[in-house]
Amino acid sequence: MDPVTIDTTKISTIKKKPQTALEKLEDTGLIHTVLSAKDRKGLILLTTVDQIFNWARLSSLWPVTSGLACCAIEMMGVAMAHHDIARFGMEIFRASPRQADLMFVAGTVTKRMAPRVKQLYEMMPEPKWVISVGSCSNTGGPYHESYSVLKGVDLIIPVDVYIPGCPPRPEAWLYGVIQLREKIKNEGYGAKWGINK
Amino acid sequence: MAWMSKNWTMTGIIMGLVVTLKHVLHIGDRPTVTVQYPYERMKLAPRFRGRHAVDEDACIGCGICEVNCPNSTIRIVKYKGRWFPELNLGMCMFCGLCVDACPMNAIKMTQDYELADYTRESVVYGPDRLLFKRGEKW
Amino acid sequence: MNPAEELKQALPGSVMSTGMQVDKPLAVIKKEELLAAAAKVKEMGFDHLSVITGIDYTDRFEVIYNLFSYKKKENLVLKVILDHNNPEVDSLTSLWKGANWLERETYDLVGIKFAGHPNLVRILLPEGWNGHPLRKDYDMDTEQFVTIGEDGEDIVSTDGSNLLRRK
Amino acid sequence: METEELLINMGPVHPSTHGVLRFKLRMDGEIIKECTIVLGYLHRGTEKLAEMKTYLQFIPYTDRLDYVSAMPSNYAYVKAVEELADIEVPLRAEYIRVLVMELNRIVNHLVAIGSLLMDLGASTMMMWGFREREKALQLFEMLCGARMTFSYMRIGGVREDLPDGFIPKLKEFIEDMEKRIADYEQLINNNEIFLMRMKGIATISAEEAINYGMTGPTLRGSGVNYDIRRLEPYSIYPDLDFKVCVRSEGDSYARYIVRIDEMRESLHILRQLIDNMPESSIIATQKYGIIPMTGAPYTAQTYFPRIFTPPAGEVYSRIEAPKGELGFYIVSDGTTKPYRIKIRSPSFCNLAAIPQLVRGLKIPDLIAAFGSIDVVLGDVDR
Amino acid sequence: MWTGDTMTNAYELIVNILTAIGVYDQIYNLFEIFGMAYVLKILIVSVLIAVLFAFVLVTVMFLTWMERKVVALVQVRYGPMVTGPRGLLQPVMDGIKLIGKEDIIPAKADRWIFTLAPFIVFVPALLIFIPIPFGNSLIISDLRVGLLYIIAISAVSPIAVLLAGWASNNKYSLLGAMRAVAQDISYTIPLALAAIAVVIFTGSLSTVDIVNAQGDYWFGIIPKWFIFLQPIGFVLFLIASIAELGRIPFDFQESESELVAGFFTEYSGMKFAMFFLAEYAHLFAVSGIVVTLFLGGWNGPVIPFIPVQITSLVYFLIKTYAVIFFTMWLRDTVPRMRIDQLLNIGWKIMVPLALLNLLVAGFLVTAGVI
Repeated sequence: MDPVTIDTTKISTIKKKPQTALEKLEDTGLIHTVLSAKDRKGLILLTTVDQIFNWARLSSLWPVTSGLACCAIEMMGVAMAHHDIARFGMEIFRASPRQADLMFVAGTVTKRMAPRVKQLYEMMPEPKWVISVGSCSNTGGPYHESYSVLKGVDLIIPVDVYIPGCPPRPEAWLYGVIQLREKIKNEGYGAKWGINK
Repeated sequence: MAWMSKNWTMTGIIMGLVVTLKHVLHIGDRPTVTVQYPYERMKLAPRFRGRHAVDEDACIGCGICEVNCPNSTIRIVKYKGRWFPELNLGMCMFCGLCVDACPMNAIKMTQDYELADYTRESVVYGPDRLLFKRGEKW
Repeated sequence: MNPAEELKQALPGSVMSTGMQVDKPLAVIKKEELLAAAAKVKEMGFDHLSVITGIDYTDRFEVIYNLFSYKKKENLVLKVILDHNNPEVDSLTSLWKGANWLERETYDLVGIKFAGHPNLVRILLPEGWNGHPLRKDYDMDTEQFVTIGEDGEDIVSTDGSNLLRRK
Repeated sequence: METEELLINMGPVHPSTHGVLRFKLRMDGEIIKECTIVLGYLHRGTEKLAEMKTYLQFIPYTDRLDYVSAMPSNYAYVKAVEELADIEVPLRAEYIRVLVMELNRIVNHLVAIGSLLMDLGASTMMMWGFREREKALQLFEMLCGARMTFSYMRIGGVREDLPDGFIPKLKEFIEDMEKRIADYEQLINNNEIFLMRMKGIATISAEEAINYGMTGPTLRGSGVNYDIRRLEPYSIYPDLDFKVCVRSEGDSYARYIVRIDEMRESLHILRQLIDNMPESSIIATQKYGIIPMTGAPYTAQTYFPRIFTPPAGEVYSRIEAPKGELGFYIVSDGTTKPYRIKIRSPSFCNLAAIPQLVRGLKIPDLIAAFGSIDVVLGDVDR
Repeated sequence: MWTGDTMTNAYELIVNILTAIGVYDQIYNLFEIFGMAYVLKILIVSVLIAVLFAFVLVTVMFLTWMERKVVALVQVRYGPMVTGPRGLLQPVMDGIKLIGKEDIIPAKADRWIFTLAPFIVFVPALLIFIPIPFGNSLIISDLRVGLLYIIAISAVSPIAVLLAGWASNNKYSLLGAMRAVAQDISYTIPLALAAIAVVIFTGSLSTVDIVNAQGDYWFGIIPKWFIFLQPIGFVLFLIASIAELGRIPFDFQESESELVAGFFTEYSGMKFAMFFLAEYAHLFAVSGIVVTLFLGGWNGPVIPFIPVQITSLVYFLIKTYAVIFFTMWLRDTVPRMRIDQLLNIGWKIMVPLALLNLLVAGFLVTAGVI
């Protein structure tokens, strides 16, 4: 019935645990910025500030507590013991958007909710990032034919990382977070404010 | 004054403190359960429904998966002169109906879940990223 | 004797017909007599109003009440047939408090009016939404957007320029 | 003393509204004088979408109604269609269905209790609850490949048979769960602060609860001995031995205790199912199935009815979901797509009683009462 | 000899050390030439205060890390791991990030008060450390009214909280601030009463005197800590100080699931960080006071060949961290109370009990039992 064997070990390559001090430092996110800052054009004065600030930012992304639908339950799952988003310093879910850096748009954005999501995003202080989680907020997903669902949250706010899945399993979620960390590493200090792009 | 009749010896709280302390010290089969994701992974079940893969030889481009998909995630597109499905994973709900419907058993679901990407367009998986050859290790 | 027959015997004038809906007794009630029939049914012991369903049959509307009795462990289905032009029926909120939201939902999505309802406003969609989605003639092509007004209430319009991001 | 009223708007984005719900509170100081609930921030139009999908394509959508307990939603829909088309389901399929539903009931109650305690400020309980939930989800993943949105039931049976090694893992889970429930009880059941917050708060009498159409643990907490599994038995529940958990107080604490007891009962049911699991096919073939390819194994995939047309008719079928009575009203006009599907969701009807429950209480009580009702917004707004 | 018992504060300790090395006289003469000997004293004290504040800030950062790790331990997970070894750099990163955040002042907020409030919270949180004896002679200033000073200074923070809640022009903030003030006021009374019971035994408000009074042993084994003389006082003081700190089970001012983030809902960036730091500085200070009053302060068995300043500091820190661990452990175990229940307990149980405790203490001392 099923003659095709798909070798899954090749897909999910397990990242080696850092051994040497250099690897450990790179793992935290500092070294990479030091190396890559040279290639980037930008204000020279800001580059050292860049490294420190980017490292700080990617190390302490505090998400805002805003679950919308199904994915919100998996968001709890990510924060809970088995997956423990706290390892990345992200367990401080701030209920007030004023103190948050990151918004997970976790679930269906309905027409009625859309202006609220936008308002929530606007309330967050710069620099801020958005991860769109799950099919519903990526494109409307299962409900994209519906009369009351917005077809993708990127129609109203800029999205940095899209995580497919319905809902994505917590590891996929963490992979998305790691992708965002990679993105922040390579940003300029003022990238979010339009200077030093 | 109902609160006056309550138990003020606080045995309930002390019991609670004891059970949390048991967890702190890992007494009696209460280990730390965290799987440190980038370095360790949970064992995935063989039936896990992740990203799709299409058997290049078996797929006949009939479009039955396209018809059976509940939310029109699948589109049949031309690739290398033949017709193959293209999947918008940003829209897919990973229900597995396309796998059930395929008359040739050509469409499968792999255990790949690391799909996050930076743009909306890059989560649309065309045949170039979906196809595999039978017998070939993926 | 099943409860639908019983109801017909008690109120012969208001029950149009009786029958079975799969395994549940069904009584079709005249729409003017619904409140009286429902009061009688509640007296008979049907204390749990399970669900109110409104259906658009393009030529008529039907409202279906599924009831259950905790005492007798019996089911009963009441059905009212309404005119398509002006669907209106008496509200059952005076008998069951739970009917309040169920009727509001039916009003919101199917557009059936309930006379005597204390607060018949939309419940799931914002006030001002154009059309009732579960009607067969609902226009699915016109996108409607919601924005927040000064006082925090929703404003519905077909113009999404305030909301959508300029590309 | 004359005081000015304070209008407070809680939600739609608020940490303790379990999603997107909005309370409009008219307050006198910290006392709630009137609570108005605004719904619809998650209204996704599932009932309209159902009219555009075939009977089979709608199954994944039922997962997303009550996303904490998707299996009962799956089952309620499938059961309604089976009643409509008069399909007889093989015994093994029924056993597997009940098994996954009871497992899902445990998961649901873990989430309910966890988020209730989280709202009260004790995050530890939630962590522990989700630890066990994760183990149950691994079982689900073994079975159907997904963690939350299973789309596992099929009309006439289930999608796949139990995999190898499922039963031993399930047994392990049951053993583990017994111990963990004891831990939860030790942590919180007698905690004085918890009792102060929960006992005598948001009390509702049996008559009122029935009048509001409340069902599930919320109704049983008020002393009504009512469980559809017992009163209108469906599937294989008549053959199973279980107790309906009832408390008479009708307050938040009673509703919490009913949930804890129900988890124990579910474990008891799971044990019976494991012991009596019969051998047979897992999907009905007598009416709507197609002839399998020669030599192909006997799975849902080969017996998949691609075009399924039930006879014209109407049916209302309901089950005891973890949150209460979950019903599907299906109108078929004899085509491949349903004419109308109405979902009677337990959360929607239970939530309607909140304004009555919290009048005269304080904001913290509102949170405790709301948590003890256990509402999922996907189920409320549909 | 610079390890003598004659020194009462850290300034004298420094002077003694410098004298012992033999450089103090030269430095003193240098300043004496310009007739500015007092500048030297100011200089030394300023350095000491700077060292103290630096120590407090580092401790506070460590405490945020510790809090997250203790929660993780209870909840069978790891907590911060990626940033630095075992996540130790996490608080530093949080701090740097918060400095770099946009500072939002809401349009309808009262600009000046909104900006001022975090400072009014933050400064007393540091000032409170002035009379806390970290070790034998490791104290900035041994005020004769030390205890009164501590209680007075800690009573400033409710004002700032109220300012913050009012200036934010947000209903959640206002409710949170009101709750915080009501709570602080009603728990300062049992707190002060429980502390006064200790003062009755020592006859002095000076923290150093209180610690010295606990230096002896009964029967040579049991230390003469006031926890054994004042068990009820200790429990009252601990509960009241947790309530003053506003930690679970008494965290109404913040109560995330009710009031979003309480009185600092509208604060972002560095101002928010100040509230955050002040909270943990307070935690450290209050734990220190609990140790000073009831757990024998820096007293402990004398170890030969190690200067008593160092051993006493170690004893003090061990005891303080034990108290801090207890508050964290309690936080992870119990749910939150309700504000009216809290006030009920405060006024109807804690205050009468504290008064009774005071009466008993007074009777014991007057009767000469102890």
